[in-house]
Amino acid sequence: MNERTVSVKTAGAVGGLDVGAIRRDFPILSRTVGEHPLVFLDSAATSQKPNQVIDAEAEFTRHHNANAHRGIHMLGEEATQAYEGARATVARFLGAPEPETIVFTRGVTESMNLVAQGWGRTHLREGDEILITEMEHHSNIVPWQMTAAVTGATLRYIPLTDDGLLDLSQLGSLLTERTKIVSVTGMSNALGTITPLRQLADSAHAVGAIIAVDAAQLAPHSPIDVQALDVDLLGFTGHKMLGPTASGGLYGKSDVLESMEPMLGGGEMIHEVFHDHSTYKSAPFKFEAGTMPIAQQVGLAAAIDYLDGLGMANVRAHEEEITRYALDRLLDAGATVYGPKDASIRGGAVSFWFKDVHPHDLATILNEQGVAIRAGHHCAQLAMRRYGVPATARASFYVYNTKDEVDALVGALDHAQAIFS
Amino acid sequence: MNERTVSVKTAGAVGGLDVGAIRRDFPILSRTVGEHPLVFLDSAATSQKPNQVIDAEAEFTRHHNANAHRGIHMLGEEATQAYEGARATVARFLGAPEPETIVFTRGVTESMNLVAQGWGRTHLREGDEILITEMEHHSNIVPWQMTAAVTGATLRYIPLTDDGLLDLSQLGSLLTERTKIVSVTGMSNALGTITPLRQLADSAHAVGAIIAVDAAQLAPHSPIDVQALDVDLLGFTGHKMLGPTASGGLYGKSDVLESMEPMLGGGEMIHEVFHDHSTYKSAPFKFEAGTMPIAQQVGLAAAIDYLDGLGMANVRAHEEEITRYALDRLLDAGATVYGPKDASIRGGAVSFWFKDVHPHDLATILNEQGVAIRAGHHCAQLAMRRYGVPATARASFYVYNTKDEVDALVGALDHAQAIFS
Amino acid sequence: MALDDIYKEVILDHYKNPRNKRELPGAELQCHANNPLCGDEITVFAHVDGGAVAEVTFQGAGCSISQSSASMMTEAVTGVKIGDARGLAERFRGMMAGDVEPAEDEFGDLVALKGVVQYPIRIKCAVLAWDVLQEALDGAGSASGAQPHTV
Amino acid sequence: MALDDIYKEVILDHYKNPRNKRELPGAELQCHANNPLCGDEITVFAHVDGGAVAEVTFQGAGCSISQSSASMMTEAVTGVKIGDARGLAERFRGMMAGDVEPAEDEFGDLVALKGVVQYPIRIKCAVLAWDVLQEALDGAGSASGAQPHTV
Ligand SMILES: Cc1ncc(COP(=O)(O)O)c(C=O)c1O
Ligand SMILES: Cc1ncc(COP(=O)(O)O)c(C=O)c1O
Repeated sequence: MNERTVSVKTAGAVGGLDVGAIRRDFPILSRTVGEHPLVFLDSAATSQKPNQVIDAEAEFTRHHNANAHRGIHMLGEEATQAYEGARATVARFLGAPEPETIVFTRGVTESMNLVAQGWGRTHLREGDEILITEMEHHSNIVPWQMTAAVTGATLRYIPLTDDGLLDLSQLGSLLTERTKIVSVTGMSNALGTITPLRQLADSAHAVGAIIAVDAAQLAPHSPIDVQALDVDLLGFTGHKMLGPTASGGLYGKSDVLESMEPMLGGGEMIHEVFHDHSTYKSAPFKFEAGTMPIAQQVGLAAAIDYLDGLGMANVRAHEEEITRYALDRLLDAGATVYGPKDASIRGGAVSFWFKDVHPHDLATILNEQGVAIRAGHHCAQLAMRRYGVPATARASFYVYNTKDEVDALVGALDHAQAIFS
Repeated sequence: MNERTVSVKTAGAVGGLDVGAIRRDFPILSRTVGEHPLVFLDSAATSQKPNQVIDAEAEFTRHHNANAHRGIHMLGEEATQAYEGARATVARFLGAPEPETIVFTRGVTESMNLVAQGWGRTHLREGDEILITEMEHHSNIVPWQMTAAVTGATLRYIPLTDDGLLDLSQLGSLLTERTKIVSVTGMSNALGTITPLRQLADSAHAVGAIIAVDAAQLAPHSPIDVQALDVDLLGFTGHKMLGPTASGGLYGKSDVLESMEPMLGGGEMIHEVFHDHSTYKSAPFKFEAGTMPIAQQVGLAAAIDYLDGLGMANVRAHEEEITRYALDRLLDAGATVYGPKDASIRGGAVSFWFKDVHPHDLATILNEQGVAIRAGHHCAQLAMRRYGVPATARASFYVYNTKDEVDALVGALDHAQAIFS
Repeated sequence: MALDDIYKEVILDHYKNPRNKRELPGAELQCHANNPLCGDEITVFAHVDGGAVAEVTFQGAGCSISQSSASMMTEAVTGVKIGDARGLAERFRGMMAGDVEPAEDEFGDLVALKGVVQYPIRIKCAVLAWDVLQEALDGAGSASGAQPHTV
Repeated sequence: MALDDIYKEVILDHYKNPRNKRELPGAELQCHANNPLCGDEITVFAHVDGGAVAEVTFQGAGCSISQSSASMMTEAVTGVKIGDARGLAERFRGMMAGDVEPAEDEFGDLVALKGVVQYPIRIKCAVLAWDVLQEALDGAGSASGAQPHTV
C-alpha cells in the first residue's frame, strides 16, 4: 500500500545513512523561518513524517477506509487486513513472538496508563511497592501516583547520579519482595540516558516483580528485542518514530496481558453484554475498545517499513555520531549539559543551559535563526528539580539531522549571547 | 489550510444537497466490487472521508507538524494554533459557549469512558443510580457497568417499546432522586431512533441528576445545539462525521468538567509534579494527557467545515428523504424492520431481517453485488435481545447516498432470495 | 471471488437439511459455544465408545456457513477414532487458514467450505462447530473460543 | 517578526536591572504564582494606603519577559488607585490578546511588551506578574492561574 523509496548508503554517509536522500522524503524540512532554512532539532517532542507515511495513511483512507473487525463487505475486509497487518509489522519490529502480544493504543501515554490501571489496580494492594525512577516522563509517574492513591501501594524512586545515570547503588534496598512492578524509561527524553533494561529486568524478576518499559524514546532510536530484554510490558508511541499522531501501542507477554483488566469499556472489546455484566474478549482485543486509530496504525506500519529500510543499527550509529559532535561543540561553546556526556551510553536528546540565558529566551532567539529547539521541563519535573534547574534548552536529533545543523545551532548561540551580554 | 469545494444546491437535488457533486469529493465511492460499482451503505459504522479532510490532515502533517502546546519554535506555534483552532470549530458546530468546554478524545468510546470514570467514580456511591437505556451502544453500557462495580452504584435501564422507541411510561419510577446521572444515546445506531434529549434533560435536572449524551450518531446527521438541549455532557466521534479515525471529543458544561477527575495521567495535563503527588491543569487540558491526535482533530475541523458548507439542516433533510424511501422499499420487499418506521423521528440506520436469510449470509451476498451493509449485533446486544434476534442486517445512509443506491440494495435482495429459496 | 465459491449446492443442502441435528440423550460429551458477533450458536453432543466417536449430533442456530459446517462435521467424524477426529479438526482449521490442501477422501463434503477462505470474516462461522467438538473431546465443560471474563 | 520586536532595549534593561525587586516587609498583600512549563516564578508584595497601591515590589526568577514585565508593572502601578490598577491590568491583558492598542502615556515602558503578541507561547510569561497582582488585589491567598488540583 505504501511505496518504499528508502535511502541507500553512500560513501561518506554518517552512520551509514544517506541523509541527503532521507531529507528529500520530508517536505517540512524545506521550510524556512524568515530567510533561514528550518533546522528542526525537536524530534524528541515529535518527529517529522516522511511522504511514505503521510501517503500510506492518506491512501488507506482514500481507497480502503472502513471500520476494522466489523464489516463483511470488501472494504471491511481490506481495513481489517491493513490494521492486523500493522499489528504484525509492529510485532516484528519489536522482536515480539506474535502479533497478539501487541495492543494498539493512541500513544505511550495511553499505554502506560493501561499498565498502571489495567495491571496496577488488579495486582497491587497496601504494602506493595511500585519502583520507578527520577528521570521518568510524567506519563510514567502520574499514572502510578493515581494507582497508588487508589490501591494504597507505595511509589518509590530510583535516584540519579550527578552524571544523569540511574544510581543503582541502592537498588538492593529499593527493589525488594515488596516490589511488584518496576516501571522505567528505556531512554530519557530529558537527559538522553539509556537505561540498563536487561539488568533491571533480571533484578525485578529475581524478587518476583514484573518490569514495564516506557520506550517512547528508545523505540524510535535504537534496535529493540523485547524477548532478548526479557521485559514484561513495553509501551511505545508512533508520532516520535516517523508515524502519525494517535498511533502507538503496548507490547506484553501473553500471560501478563491476560492478567490485566481493560481500562476502557465499549464496542469490540466485549464477548457478550448483559444488563448486569459483560464478558470480554481475550488480549489484545479486550484492550481495544471502540473504533481504533485505524488509518494511524497503518501509517505507523509504513513508518516502521521506512525505519527497517534504513536499518535500526544504522539509525543508532548515525545518532550516536551526531550526538557526540553536538556534545563536543556545545561544551566547547560554554554550555552546561545535563545527562551523560558519553554519546555511546545515551540518545540524542541533549539538555543544556547556555550561560545565563533563560531557555525560553534562548528558544525564541534560536527560532529567529531558524533553529527549532525545545525549552521547558520536558515533562520531567523531578529530573529538573534533581539538577536544580527550572527548565533546560533541549536539542534532539533524528535520521534527517546533519552535523551542519549542529553547527547552525551552535552558531545561533552567539546571537543569544550578543543580546544578553 | 483546507480548501473548501463544497457542493452547492442544484434544482432537483435531494434534500437540498447536490449529491453528484458531493460524491466527486469521495474517491472511494468510485471503487468497484467485481464488475459492480460500490454501493456503500455502512456509514453508521464509519463514514467515508472527502478529499478535503484527507488533504487537510496530510497538509498539516506535511508542512506544519509539531507537538501542540510545547514548542516555542515556529512549527510549535503553528501546530498549537491549528489544534486550538479545531477546538473552536467543534465548539461552534455544537453550539457550545466556548472552546474550553470541548475536551478532545480519540473518539466517543474514550469520551463515554471519561464520563463514566472521571465523573462517575467521583460522584457515585452505593445507593446511587445510573439510568441508561436498552438501546445503548456498548460504549455507553460497559463503562457504566465498570463504574457500578467500583462504586457500588446501581445501573438501571429505560426499556423500549415494540416500535423501537424509549418507553417513557415508567420514567417516573426509574428516574428518582436516587438517580445521579442519565446517560443516553442521541440517535440509536441499531434502531435509528432519535431520543427526546431536551425532555430527558429537563426530567433529569428536575430530580437533580445530570445528563450525558452519546452523540456518535446524532452529531453526524443532525444539527445540534448543546445549550438549547441543556445537556451536561455530550460525546462525539469524528470518524462517523467525515473526519479521521482517532478524532472526537466530549463537550461539557464548565462546572461539570471541573468537577471531574482525569482518567489518564501524563504530560501536559499536569501543573506540577512532585514525588508524592501532582497538581492538574484546569479543564479541558487536565483531560488531555500526552500527545493528542493533533493532525486528526485538524482533519475533524475540515470535516466540520465541509458539513457546515452543506448545512446540517440540509444533511438531515436529505437523509430523512432517503430513509423514508428505503423504509418503503424494504417493507415492500418483505423485510422486517426493527426500529421506528416513520422517517421523521429516526435517523438513517435501518436494521432489518430479510425473510429467513441470516444477516451474515445476506451481507456476503450483497457484497458480491457491490452493496456494503453491516450484519451483526451493532454493539447493541441488549437491543437485539429485546427484539429476539441474534443479529440484524443494517443499511445506513449519509450525504453521499442516493435513491439509486437504495434500489441497488433492494435489487440485490432478490439474489439472496434466489440462493436460499 | 464469486458467490458460488461460497454458496455451493452442498453447503446449502446441509443448511436446509441438516444431518444429525438433534439432542443426543445420555451423551457423555456435550459442549456449547457461541459467536455473539453474528449470533451463531452450536451445541455438540457425542457418544464415545472404544476410543472412537460412536455417535455425534448438534443443535444450533446461525448462518448457513456455521450450520452447514456443523452438519458436515457430524458426518465426517462419526465412527472415527478420537485421535483421528482431532487430526481432522486440525486439518480443517488448516484448510480455513489456507495452509492445508484438503484431501477429497478425508474431507468429503467439507471440501465445499474451502471457498470460505476468501471471506476471512466468515472463517469464524465455519470453524465454530469444530471448536466446540475439540472442547468436547478435551472433556472440558462449557467452551468459548473467546475466553470470556466477567465484569 | 524580528528579534528586536521582542528583545527591545527597554525589556533587556528591566531584566538586567529590575526595579523594585525586593521583599516588602509588612506588606498587607502578598501573592505568588508560577508557570512550571518554563519555571517562571513571581511573588508580588503590595502596601495599600487610602485605596491606592502605595508601594509594590516583586521577587522572582524566570525568563526576560516574565521578569521585565514584573519590573515594569511595579513602576506602572505605584501610587495608582486600586480600581485604576485593576483597569490597567485588564488593558495590559487586552494588549497581549491583541485587542487593545496601548496608550503610550498610560502604559509607559509596558508598550515595549507589545511585540510579545507575535510569540503566543510567551504571552503567558508577560502576563504572569499581572495575574499575581490581580490575585493580590483581590485579597486572595495563594494564586495560580491553572487552578491546580492535587492527586
Ligand atoms: C451510538 C454509538 N455510540 C458509540 C459508538 C462508538 O463509537 P467509536 O467506535 O467511534 O468510539 C458508535 C459507533 O459504532 C455508535 O453508533
Ligand atoms: C520518555 C517519554 N515518555 C512518554 C512520552 C509521552 O509520549 P506521548 O505524548 O506520545 O504519549 C514522551 C514524549 O514526550 C517521552 O519522551
